[in-house]
Amino acid sequence: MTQMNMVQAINDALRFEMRRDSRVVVMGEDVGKVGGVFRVTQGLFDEFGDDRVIDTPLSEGGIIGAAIGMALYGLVPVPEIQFADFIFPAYDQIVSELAKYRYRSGGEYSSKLVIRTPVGGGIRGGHYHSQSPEAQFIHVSGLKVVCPATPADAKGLLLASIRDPDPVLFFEPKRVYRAAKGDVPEGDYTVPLGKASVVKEGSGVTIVTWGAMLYEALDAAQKCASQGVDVEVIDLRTLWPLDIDTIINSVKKTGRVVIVHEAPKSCGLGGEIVAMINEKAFLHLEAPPKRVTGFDTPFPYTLENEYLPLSHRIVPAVLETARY
Amino acid sequence: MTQMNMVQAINDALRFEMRRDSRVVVMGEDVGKVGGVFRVTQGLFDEFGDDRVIDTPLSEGGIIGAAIGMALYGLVPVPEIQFADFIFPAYDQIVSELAKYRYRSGGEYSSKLVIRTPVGGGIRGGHYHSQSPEAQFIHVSGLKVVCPATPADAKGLLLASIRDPDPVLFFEPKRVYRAAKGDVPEGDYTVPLGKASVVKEGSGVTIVTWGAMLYEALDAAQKCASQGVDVEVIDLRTLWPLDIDTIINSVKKTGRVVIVHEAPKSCGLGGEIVAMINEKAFLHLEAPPKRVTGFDTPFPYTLENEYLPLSHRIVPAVLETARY
Amino acid sequence: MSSLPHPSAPGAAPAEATVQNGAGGLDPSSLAVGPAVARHPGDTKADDVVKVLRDDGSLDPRHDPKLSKDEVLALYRAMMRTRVLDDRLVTLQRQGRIGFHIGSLGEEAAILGSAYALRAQDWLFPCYREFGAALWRGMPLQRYVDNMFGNQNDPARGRQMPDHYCFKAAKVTSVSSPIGTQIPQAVGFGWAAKQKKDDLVTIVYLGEGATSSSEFHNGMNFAGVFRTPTVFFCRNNGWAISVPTERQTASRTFAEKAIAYGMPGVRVDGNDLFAVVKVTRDAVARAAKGEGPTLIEALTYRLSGHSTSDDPKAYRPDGTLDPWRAQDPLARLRKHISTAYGWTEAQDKAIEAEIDAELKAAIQVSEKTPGPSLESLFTEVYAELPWHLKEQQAELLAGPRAKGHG
Amino acid sequence: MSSLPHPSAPGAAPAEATVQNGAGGLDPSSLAVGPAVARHPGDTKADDVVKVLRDDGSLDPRHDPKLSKDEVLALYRAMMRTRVLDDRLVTLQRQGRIGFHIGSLGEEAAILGSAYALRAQDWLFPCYREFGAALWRGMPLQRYVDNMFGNQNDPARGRQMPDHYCFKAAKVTSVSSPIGTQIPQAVGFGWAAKQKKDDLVTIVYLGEGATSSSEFHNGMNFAGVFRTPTVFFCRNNGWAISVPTERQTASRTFAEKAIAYGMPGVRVDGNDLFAVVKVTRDAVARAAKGEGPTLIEALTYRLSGHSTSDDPKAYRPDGTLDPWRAQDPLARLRKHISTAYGWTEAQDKAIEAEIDAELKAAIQVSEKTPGPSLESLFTEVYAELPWHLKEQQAELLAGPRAKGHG
Ligand SMILES: Cc1ncc(C[n+]2csc(CCOP(=O)(O)OP(=O)(O)O)c2C)c(N)n1
Ligand SMILES: Cc1ncc(C[n+]2csc(CCOP(=O)(O)OP(=O)(O)O)c2C)c(N)n1
Ligand SMILES: [Mg+2]
Ligand SMILES: [Mg+2]
Repeated sequence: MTQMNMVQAINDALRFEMRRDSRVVVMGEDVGKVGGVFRVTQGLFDEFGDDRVIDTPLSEGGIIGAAIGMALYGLVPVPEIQFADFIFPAYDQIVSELAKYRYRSGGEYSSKLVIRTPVGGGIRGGHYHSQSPEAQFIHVSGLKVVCPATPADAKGLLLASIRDPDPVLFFEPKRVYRAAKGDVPEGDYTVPLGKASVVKEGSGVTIVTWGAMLYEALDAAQKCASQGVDVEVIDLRTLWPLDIDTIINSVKKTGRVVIVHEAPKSCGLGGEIVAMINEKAFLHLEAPPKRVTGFDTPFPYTLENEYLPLSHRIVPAVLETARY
Repeated sequence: MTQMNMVQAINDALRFEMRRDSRVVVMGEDVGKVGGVFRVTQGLFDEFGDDRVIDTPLSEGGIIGAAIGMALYGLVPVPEIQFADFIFPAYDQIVSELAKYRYRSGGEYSSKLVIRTPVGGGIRGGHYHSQSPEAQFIHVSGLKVVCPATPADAKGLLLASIRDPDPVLFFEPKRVYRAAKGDVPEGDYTVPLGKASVVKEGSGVTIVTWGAMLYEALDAAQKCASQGVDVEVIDLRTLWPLDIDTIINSVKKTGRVVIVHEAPKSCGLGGEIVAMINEKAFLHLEAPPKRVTGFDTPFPYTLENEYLPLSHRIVPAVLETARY
Repeated sequence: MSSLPHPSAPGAAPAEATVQNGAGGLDPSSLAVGPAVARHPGDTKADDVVKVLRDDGSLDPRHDPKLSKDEVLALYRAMMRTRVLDDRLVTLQRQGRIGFHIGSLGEEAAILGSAYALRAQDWLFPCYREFGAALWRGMPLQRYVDNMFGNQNDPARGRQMPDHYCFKAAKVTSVSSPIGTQIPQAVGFGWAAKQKKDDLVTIVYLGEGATSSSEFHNGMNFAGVFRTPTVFFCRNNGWAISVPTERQTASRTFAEKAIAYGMPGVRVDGNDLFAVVKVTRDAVARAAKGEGPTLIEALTYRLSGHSTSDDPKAYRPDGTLDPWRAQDPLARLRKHISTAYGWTEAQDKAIEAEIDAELKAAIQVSEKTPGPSLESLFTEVYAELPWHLKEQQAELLAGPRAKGHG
Repeated sequence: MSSLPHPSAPGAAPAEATVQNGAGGLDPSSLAVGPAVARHPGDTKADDVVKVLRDDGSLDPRHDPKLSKDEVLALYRAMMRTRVLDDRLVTLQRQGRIGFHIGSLGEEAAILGSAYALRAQDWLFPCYREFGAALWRGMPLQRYVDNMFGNQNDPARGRQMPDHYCFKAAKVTSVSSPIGTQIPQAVGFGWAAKQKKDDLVTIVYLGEGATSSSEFHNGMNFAGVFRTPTVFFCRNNGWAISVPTERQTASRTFAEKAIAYGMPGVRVDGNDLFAVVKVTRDAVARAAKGEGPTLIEALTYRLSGHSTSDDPKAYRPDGTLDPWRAQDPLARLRKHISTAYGWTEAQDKAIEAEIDAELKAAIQVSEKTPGPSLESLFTEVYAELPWHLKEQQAELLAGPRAKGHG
């Protein structure tokens, strides 16, 4: 175990896997010499060289398109998109090609990538350095979507993602890149995809969240405890396919649920979770499932902390749900 | 009133508005001389010429990017994307630029387009000529999304969309392009955006749907009637911002709801509607809201009619909901 | 400067403008630009277009790839096979027995010549008109016809439209409808091979319409920067559905676009099997030697509609095709082999009969084969079925069938 | 052929390969390709690079745009203003008083010279380093500084990051972070004007990194096909964050990319105010005359880090900047005006003091101005607030405030 922040943990995972598996290749804008604008790939260029840590031209479509081809050849590319907000020039390659290659060829081919990209608010990035586009990928069949909240999970989930046979969108919550610190197992360490983590047990209200908002949920849980509400906090970790059992078991226990995410509310993953809970635990619901999310506006600069579903907005939602 | 199919009604709307408003410009692949691969723009090239009915190079990004610029100048472009499946190369321009231009300039600028595109299954188009990507646009704040089911609505909603100050995605259900026939008012005729239509009143179960699936819902409603279940059928018409009042009023009456859409289930608009109903009519629900949708797979070729949420899949869902 | 028939050839053309004018002579406001390349068979006579097969059926020795008689006749047969299949598949579609076909009428020399120039280890990234190339590389006809019918034997389990095949054993990747997406993929594949010091070249097919797509730019640019072993084979067949080449680009030729990516661009008479073999072979050799990518523009013509869904009469008067019909790649090759090898019409008929027989047999099997299983709707979305697809699969299996489902 | 300093100039270069080789000489396998253009001030000495301002401060008469003394001094002042503001804004960011700045250190001649060449009716589509151009065209400094602070007076209501301004009154559109998106927009705008027979030209700014984006290809291609009145002004400043030009393209120059779109491409010494004015003015005139678009490559250098978030030492040893520092566009212009107009250091100091004063005043106002209202988080997503945003707005207003909210 070593104390690491999330940047270090991801770097450690990449380095470990690149040493273990010569098929793994890192590519993207500024990932080479400078080690990425968040320094997540720092040192990899020096260790693995230009063939495996590749600075590319400024084109996300080119990065993902070429990476799909590399994957068809048999490499395991781990492209970085500098900010999740800049993934959209590659959207066609991801949704039309990457997500469908195995299916449309009847399994004769598959194209396995892990697309790493920093996600979410918290760095005063305004419209284009803050978004959380997970729902736009979950709705597209064929992709897996992961978003760790802790350094250990970041390492474990990234190694699992790289070894998973399916393409993975790996969203890294940049708000806690350096703020989230914790013990990270050394060497080989995986956290299975598709398994949520019950970070705090409780009996009154379930909070379902992920990524940077986990810390806000935990803070809110503490504040609610002092008001007599015992909150259970679930960190999804894998956003798709999600761990429905953990959610449903919790809801069956608490009958009350609040879902917290940064992305805009409408057609976000929160709505889907509400619908699933309706389908699987309708009679257990004692209050309407509530969503505390980003608003249905572009992500703002100055009012960032009013936009984000931070603790101060989670607490009243939990209390209201508890007292419904 | 004239009897028209949907292709004719849309053509009529475009022709009417182009005569009325010289700012309106049609552009896209094959929209000119040949009148579009579905012949929706037929005759417009001859009447309005190459400056207003423009065959473009094969690039959806270029079409929408250029159209945004035209709109900033003051034209009202109505670009066609040949199939909704091919909108993704333009996704970045739509979500990063079109959707945010007014907001990010504090209203100093706005970019108003109506993007017309055929949507949905029913023509044996396989993966790439059948998709229904509305959720991928609804989740993005700043866009309006429309999908008519009848020729009259197609005309009325298209004219309203062109005159609306906001950018609109106008999805045309190609399955009923020629099959849907009906009386269409001549001359100027608008149907307001944001208003659903209660196509059939009923007291037992509410079906919420839109586009080509309206006809399947109506067929299912009839079949359910013979089993003693009185179904109300709501055609959303505008998918975003949607007419929540009409939905909630109906659910308050019936307490039971089935949502039908072609797009994959997960993170689709159906889930959002379920979540909204939970928020606004929780105590009125007498059964869990149900979704009958496309599956979470790419759209298949041969098994198209097993994939689509046709009447035969809607009926059991309605009956089950009624009897819950 | 080339002798391309530009109606109003400009004074200074862009290539000269940027590359050749010294600062002394440069005045941007005087830099007129030529019109886009016209689409006419006469274009293939331009000096910069590689041509081998002369009008009289003889071969120009300068670029002759020196194919043996066996090779020529095998390729002739493959082109015939492509054409006959094309014709019969259109008929099948008209009869409502298959849903769609997109063919290669008039483009057979471009497709077979280029596929022939590959080595066994090379990989082929098709656009959608290259079924002839896939069959040439060994895709079984039965497999292809199963795809046309979308039945349960279709390796893609009837999930894609007709003509969306793949065949890994012959190193043919999966056809996909969205224009251009295969281009950077082919680049990435070759790039990976280069990194692994694996001696292979990828060829990627695209129409001239696809040069307008974002993915053309992305693929070409990455190929140039990383000097990948890629051959970009652009079938300039004059049309992107109803849109003529002048609407795709203002560059004088499509080959010229290579300059923007620091790679050579070559124009070839795409209806001349020998010339196509020659330039493709050279490009493959260049790539294999580590000298990087090449863009080939094959000047050819789409003699049919875009697909069975298209009626070209709406935008292309039939008469305009006559000059191109006179350039029919099969007729031109037939002239050569009848002179060179005494090929007869009777031999043609025999081939046609053979192909009809194999096709008939394949159709008989395909048409009788049931559609894909309901289960298969859900498999291979992921390597393993996740819980939500298991649920949806069970729901479908337990529920009623759609009308017309067997 | 140009005398560009290519270390290993190839035998046949791509331009010749496609345009000039006759069929007789064409052998694709011999078409070697040159390396990408090196980034070195020496490049600006190449024959095909337009240059006016000589090392000794005198002007080469061949391309002299013949600016009056008033014009030159006004432009000098504007360049100084840009530089001083840049410097002070970086300091403000270091002090934590603003969140971010992205400047134009070293690129002032390219930015001011090109903006100056526009006519009043022309429209400017900025990338993000062009605040100097926007100010030149009349954007009030207060407005710009309000944007830097994201306060309630910011016309964009603090919604965007610093340096994401717009100013319709001066025909400056809205800065947006995603690279390249403004390019086809500028094309569409000019195209619309052309359709409406409105005499205006659009200029669009982009970095050389942006030439790799899909939107560059889309914009250039549409501009070529529809001969739109567009000037593509590419600031080749050597870097895209940490990625050098060799990694953006294998083409020998960025200007050369124009060939792929049938438009002229021009290279200019981007640190030479006079040359930049000259080539931009010519390109604007061409466009205005209906002769279509032009791509300008301005060779310049990013003397600062990419932005305040970047530390260039990690990829660019400071010493490598020295040759470029010697080409500092302000120093070069100062040399000219001190010779030609007896400009003195004291005058420099006076300007600097003036700018400091105006900036200080603007900051004082901006910093005191409260942040945007909570209500404004929801307005202008749509022209009118739809029900769901009304609900969300009410919810936010009724709820507790975030920590640190005033
Ligand atoms: C992204 C995308 N846009 C539009 C289409 C519809 N479409 C299919 S083929 C085609 C024309 C292609 O022309 P070209 O590239 O010249 O190839 P050709 O058909 O002539 O071989 C178009 C527009 C598509 N398949 N994909
Ligand atoms: C689509 C997209 N991808 C990545 C980025 C991150 N990014 C911001 S600026 C930049 C480099 C731009 O380089 P260049 O075009 O040369 O402009 P310069 O900064 O040198 O003026 C990058 C990669 C972005 N803003 N948008
Ligand atoms: Mg074509
Ligand atoms: Mg740059």
